[in-house]
Amino acid sequence: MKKTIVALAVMGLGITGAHAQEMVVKIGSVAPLTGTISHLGKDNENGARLAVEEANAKGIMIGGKKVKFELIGEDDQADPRTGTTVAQRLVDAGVKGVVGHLNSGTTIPASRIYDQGGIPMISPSATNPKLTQQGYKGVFRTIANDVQQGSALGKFMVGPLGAKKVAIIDDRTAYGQGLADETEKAAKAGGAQIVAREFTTDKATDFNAILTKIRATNPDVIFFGGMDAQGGPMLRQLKQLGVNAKFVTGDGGCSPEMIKLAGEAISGSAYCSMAGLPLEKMPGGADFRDRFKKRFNADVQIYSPYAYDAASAIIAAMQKADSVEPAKYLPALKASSEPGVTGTVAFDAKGDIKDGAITLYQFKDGTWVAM
Amino acid sequence: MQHESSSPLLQLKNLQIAYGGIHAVKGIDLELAKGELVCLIGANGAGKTTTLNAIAGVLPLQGGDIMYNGGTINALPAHKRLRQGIALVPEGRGIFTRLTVEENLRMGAYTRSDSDGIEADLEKVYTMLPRVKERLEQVAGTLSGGEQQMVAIGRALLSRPKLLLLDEPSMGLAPLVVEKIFEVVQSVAKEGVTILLVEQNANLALEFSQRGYVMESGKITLTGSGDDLLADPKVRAAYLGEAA
Amino acid sequence: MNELVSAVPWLGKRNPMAARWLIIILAIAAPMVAMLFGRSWVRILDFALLYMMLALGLNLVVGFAGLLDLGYIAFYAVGAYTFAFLASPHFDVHLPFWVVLPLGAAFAGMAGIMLGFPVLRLRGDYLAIVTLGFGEIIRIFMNNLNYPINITNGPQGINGLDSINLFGWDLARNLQVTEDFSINSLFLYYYFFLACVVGSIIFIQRLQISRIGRAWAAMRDDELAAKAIGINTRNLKLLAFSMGATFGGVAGCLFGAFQGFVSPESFSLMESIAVLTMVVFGGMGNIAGAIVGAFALALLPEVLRDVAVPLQQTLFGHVLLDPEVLRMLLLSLAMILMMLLRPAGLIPARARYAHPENLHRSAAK
Amino acid sequence: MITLLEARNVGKRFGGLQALTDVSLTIRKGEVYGLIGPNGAGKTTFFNVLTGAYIPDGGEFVFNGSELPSGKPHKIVGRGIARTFQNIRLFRDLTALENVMAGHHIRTKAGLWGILTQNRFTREEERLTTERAYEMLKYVGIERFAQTVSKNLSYGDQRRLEIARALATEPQLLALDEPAAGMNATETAQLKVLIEQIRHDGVTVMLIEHDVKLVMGLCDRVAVLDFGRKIAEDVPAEVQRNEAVINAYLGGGKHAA
Amino acid sequence: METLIQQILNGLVIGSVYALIALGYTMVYGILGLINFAHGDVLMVGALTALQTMMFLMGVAPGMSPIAMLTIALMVAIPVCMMIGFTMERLAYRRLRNAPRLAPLITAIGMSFLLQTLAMIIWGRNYHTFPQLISTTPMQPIEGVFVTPVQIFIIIASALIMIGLSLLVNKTRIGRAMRATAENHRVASLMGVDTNAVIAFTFVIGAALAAVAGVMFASNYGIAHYGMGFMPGLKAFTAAVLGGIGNLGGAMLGGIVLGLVESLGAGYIEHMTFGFLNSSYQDIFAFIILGLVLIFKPTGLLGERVSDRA
Repeated sequence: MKKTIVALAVMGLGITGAHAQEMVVKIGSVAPLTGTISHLGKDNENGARLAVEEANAKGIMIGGKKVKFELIGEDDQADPRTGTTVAQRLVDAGVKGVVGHLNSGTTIPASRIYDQGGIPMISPSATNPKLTQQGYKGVFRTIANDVQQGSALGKFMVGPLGAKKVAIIDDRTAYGQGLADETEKAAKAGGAQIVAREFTTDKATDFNAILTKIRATNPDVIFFGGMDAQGGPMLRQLKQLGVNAKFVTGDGGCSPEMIKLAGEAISGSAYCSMAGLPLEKMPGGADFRDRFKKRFNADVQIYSPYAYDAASAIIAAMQKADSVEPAKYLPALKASSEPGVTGTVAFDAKGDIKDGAITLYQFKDGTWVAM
Repeated sequence: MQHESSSPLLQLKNLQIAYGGIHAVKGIDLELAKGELVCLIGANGAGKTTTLNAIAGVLPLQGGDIMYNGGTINALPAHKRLRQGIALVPEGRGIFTRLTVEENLRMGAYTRSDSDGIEADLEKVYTMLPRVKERLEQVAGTLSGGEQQMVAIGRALLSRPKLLLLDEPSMGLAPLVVEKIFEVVQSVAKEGVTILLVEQNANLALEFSQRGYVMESGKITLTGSGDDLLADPKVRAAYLGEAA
Repeated sequence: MNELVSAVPWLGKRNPMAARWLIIILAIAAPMVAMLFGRSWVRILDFALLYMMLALGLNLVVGFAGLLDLGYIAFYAVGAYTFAFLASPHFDVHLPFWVVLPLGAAFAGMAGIMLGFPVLRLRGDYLAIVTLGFGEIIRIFMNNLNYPINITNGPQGINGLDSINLFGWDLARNLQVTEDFSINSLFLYYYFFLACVVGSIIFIQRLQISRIGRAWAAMRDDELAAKAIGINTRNLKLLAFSMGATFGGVAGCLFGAFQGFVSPESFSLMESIAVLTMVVFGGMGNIAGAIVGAFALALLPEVLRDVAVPLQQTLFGHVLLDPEVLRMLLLSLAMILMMLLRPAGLIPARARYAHPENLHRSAAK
Repeated sequence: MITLLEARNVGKRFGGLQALTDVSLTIRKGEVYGLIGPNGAGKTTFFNVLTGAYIPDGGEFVFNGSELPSGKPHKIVGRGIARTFQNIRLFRDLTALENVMAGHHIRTKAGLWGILTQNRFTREEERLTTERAYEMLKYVGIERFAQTVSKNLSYGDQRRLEIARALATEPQLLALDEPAAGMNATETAQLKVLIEQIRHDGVTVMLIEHDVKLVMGLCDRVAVLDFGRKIAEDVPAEVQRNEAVINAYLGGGKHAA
Repeated sequence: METLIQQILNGLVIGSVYALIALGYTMVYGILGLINFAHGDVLMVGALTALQTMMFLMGVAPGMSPIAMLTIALMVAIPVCMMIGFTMERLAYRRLRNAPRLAPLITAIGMSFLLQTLAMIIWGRNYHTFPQLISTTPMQPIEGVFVTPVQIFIIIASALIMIGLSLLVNKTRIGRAMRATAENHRVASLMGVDTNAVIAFTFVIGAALAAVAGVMFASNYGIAHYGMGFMPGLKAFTAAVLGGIGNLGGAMLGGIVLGLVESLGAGYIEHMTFGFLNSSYQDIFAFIILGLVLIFKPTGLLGERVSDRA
């Protein structure tokens, strides 16, 4: 009986035979692998996986031992409760660091578990400012938060786009609403008038009613805080309603998927933002895209470079501290200042990325082009 | 009990039916020759309706046999029995209240595909039931009880039945209307349709029928010609108990 | 308890006493066994206990009173949000747990009556669909009541909820027994939740074997006949709704305190249906069914996570169906097949509505 | 004789069908009162109106000297009128004993708090309820099936159980809707004994029955309904001789109209 | 003014889709008294099957005309959905016809999730772009009011289908049999109607309508997804109840009314409630209407008597 339990436990924890001369270090990756944004979740996991595999290929030595990093992927279903459960699983599994989660809504409750377990976590995509305001020592993110991104977006709309009248839509998710609120603030501060504030959901497909209402206010720019699955159809409906306002969205819509779903309706007056520098402007950016494509036979969606940078930052901190123990390498992580795919990865006192650069993209020739 | 006609059209042998825990029919034998008009009378709850429903195939048997046209039809589903010529006008008429009168009638011809024949039969029913013809487009639920009964009978006729089972056509109807309906029944019988009539209104049923069976508590207790039964005081007792 | 005892396979009928002890020992030892597999399993057990409370409450509405409620999770939400309002930095109110818990229960109970009143006349599937709508309406309000006045903090949810504090004893902290032996907080929560579940079972069983339980059963079996023996079906339906809701509210409070964070995402239609499946799967109308159903279906996805992936990898070389898909597949098949093949559920125990010992006494006379 | 129930000009209409027209009748304390009539005459409708399942369009019921509330079944049971159904309606998943105990519901008082705490009052009341229910099963002769789930009882026993359940509401008037339907001769005879016993024990009985023999042998007085109207009300012997009644039952024949 | 007209038009389009789905609900409910929860998901299967077919056609015959392609896609999607409808009825619902009422309802919920999960396995979780074979380039019949050909197509097609369906139900032999069975199974079988076959037929027709609705829905929005059917399904059920369940005209009316209420509600609720409520409450209109109708006028707008079976 006992043997079976142990056997099951081994199976459950997914321990694979580790060689004696090698030290296996587990790194967790959590994102929704099921549900409506699973394509983004998988993208995140792939980003982290690429970093881990490349580190393994390099043959890193820590504390005199050769280290084999192992990525443990978990699915949080974008559900807060499941998020805490899988967080606990990762802590149990003895991961030394975590890349995740994707959504702010799951990351915030999960961060408490990692904090209790003493394990550092870096979210590549959770942008809610509250995440890093909880006072946990080991919580970081490699992406600009909503305040940073929203203010950049707001400034961009009133500045380069010259918006006087702005309409704002959000999808009533923690992400969409948070970003929309910050963007609204910044746009207002920049002197634009918010002519409409409308709402939809992350499951909706018909936006005609709110778009018609917005059309009546005749905005120069429409901002959507939400994901590509809604943003694409929304663009189509805007076109069908004869709305010619510029369309701006955040990182959630800054994906190839968005372009695919919007079809012909996407035009040169569609813009999106992403934290960090654009891939092609990075020395290793285009290279990353190729490596990613080669390894996973998939296009980079949105956050995989951030996940890659997050995983790399953990590994780099371990190297610097010459220890895989969280308590030992955490100071190194806090102090890290490494060039990453998305820019220099360095954190401020709270754990937010320092000088989180925001790059704005415009749709051109079938793809997002950095401006 | 013996009749001149060669083989009976319908024969019930030791028929037993139980449903909802009630042993409603406890082994009855009954015979109908082609072209006969026979009534089955008895007080409420005696098992008459149950018997008719079993013949039509909407209630399963507990035991015994139903022989029709020389073969056993115990296992045949209701819609197939209709195709063989057994039509039931159910108790409470079973009119489709949301369909028009004409649609109700046409439902009777559901199994038929000879549209000329159907039209001809429709005309025949119209002549037989002139009141119905005036209301073809009306939703049947708006008809009076008597009219509904007429429609129910007309509907059954449209299946061109060989055996027509009538369940209490007089129920809840005023005497004048009842008389009209019985005239219709008689004219149907004259066309050669074999009829088994279940009635509570014993006197009336017996007056019209050639023979009758009296049912009491799931059993047949008396049988005989219509006139004999009319005169038999036991019939009255079956209804109202032994007169003090 | 008796139902649960007789549900124990093999032992239940032959030696009820042994079965009873087996259940008690299992209930106490469960987190320790779970610990062998990792702390996350203890956490899963904690959630399983919360689901048991939900299933018990829903069973009271669906199984006892025969009212199909597809919006049950709304009461869970009311409980959780009550806790969030009254014990978190959100309004900067920090009432003690013992004050918030009854309030959460009471608000949920009131919400139950609010739902109950308008739907009294509806039955069967109409009732189901209106309650489903009610659940969605509550969720949508939770999601949007941050404007014009911020009440629920909208989709961001409310963070930093106080933990459960039993008269100065904080369950969120490990209990330091001696210098080097401490009991993990997850265990503390487990035993506290276990106590709540046991309390609920006792309460519900007492309700079941009472004039009220009998009246519910009567109403469920034949509403017209129930009226004909003088049962005030309107009041009893309202009572069923509000009692069921109360359990949901208590579970919600515990959930909020345990999780420390509430947001509308946790109260989706899918959750309502998951709880309903637990009740159906275990066996509608009996306590053991609700317990076993909740336990089985709360653990199922986690077990799948561990078993399905390696199993598929060894069998097919790669993962064909990921655990979440498998879970959905099994849940939906469970609902369909259970209804077709075993409508009485996994534990088709007949619920008791009378004390047999009273009968022996009167029969002896 | 004291009047127990008086129906005054009760009328009920369903859409186009006038089910009851100005029905007035009087039931005296302690008698067995029969209500007969052909199918569709309105007997069951009368029961439903009396027991609050339907609200009458006109008229009223006076019970024990005061008017009955209409359309409030539980209040009417509370006032002391209990009924059974033409097609038995038991609580099928409950045992015989539990069925009868449920019938006692309206005479018990335990509240939520009492049930939760299982205080002395509640436990005592529960014990009494069990005891009374068992007595009631004994009374109708099916105590050996106390623990049998009611849907598994035989037909005759189900009928008896339904009567026991109705009696558990402690009625002054027991309204039986075709209690003998589907019973064989022996069962019917036993039923007759039971109804006589019930009357003997002080409960007034109102009876709808198709088995006319049973009605004639059992009832003190009989009312006959036809087309929703009362056409006769008298002692059985007189009713049997009544021309209108004979016509209603046997039909007027071809020339009666 | 053009905003109001535009909102009415938006409402008409979405309402027509609701109406089409509602017809399926109402037919099945009328005949069986069953809320076929999975009906919305049959719509989803229809859309995704059509998508699959179009993808295939684009691969093998790239030059094919859009209309031909759409027609073939429909010709594939309709039978697939019919098969699903038939199978559901045959394997699950038929066996539960005499079960307590909760059983078929729970089964139907299970069916809905089963279909979604199977679709998730077959087609993945991502949103798919649905080829918009009918033009979506907007036209301006009135200055400031935009309408696309596909929207006009949807309105006209649902009207035509509605007419066709009422002809089927009101003028044909099988239609009569359906109505007769809906009213009384037993008597219908006495007329020689094989009621089982008629019920199966009703399911199959409902499923075919769902397939058409799915293709229209996907064509209009240009996307398809395994979860796309559930919400419209629920709303369409509301529409059916609103119009009076069991009544075809009612379903159509209910669908349009619901579409209008949603569209106008989202457009004007902010003004009506002085800014207290806003378009984030768009999704609750359907449920509130449903609750109000069931409570105050359970027969619906054009309602017939609601079945009393408990």
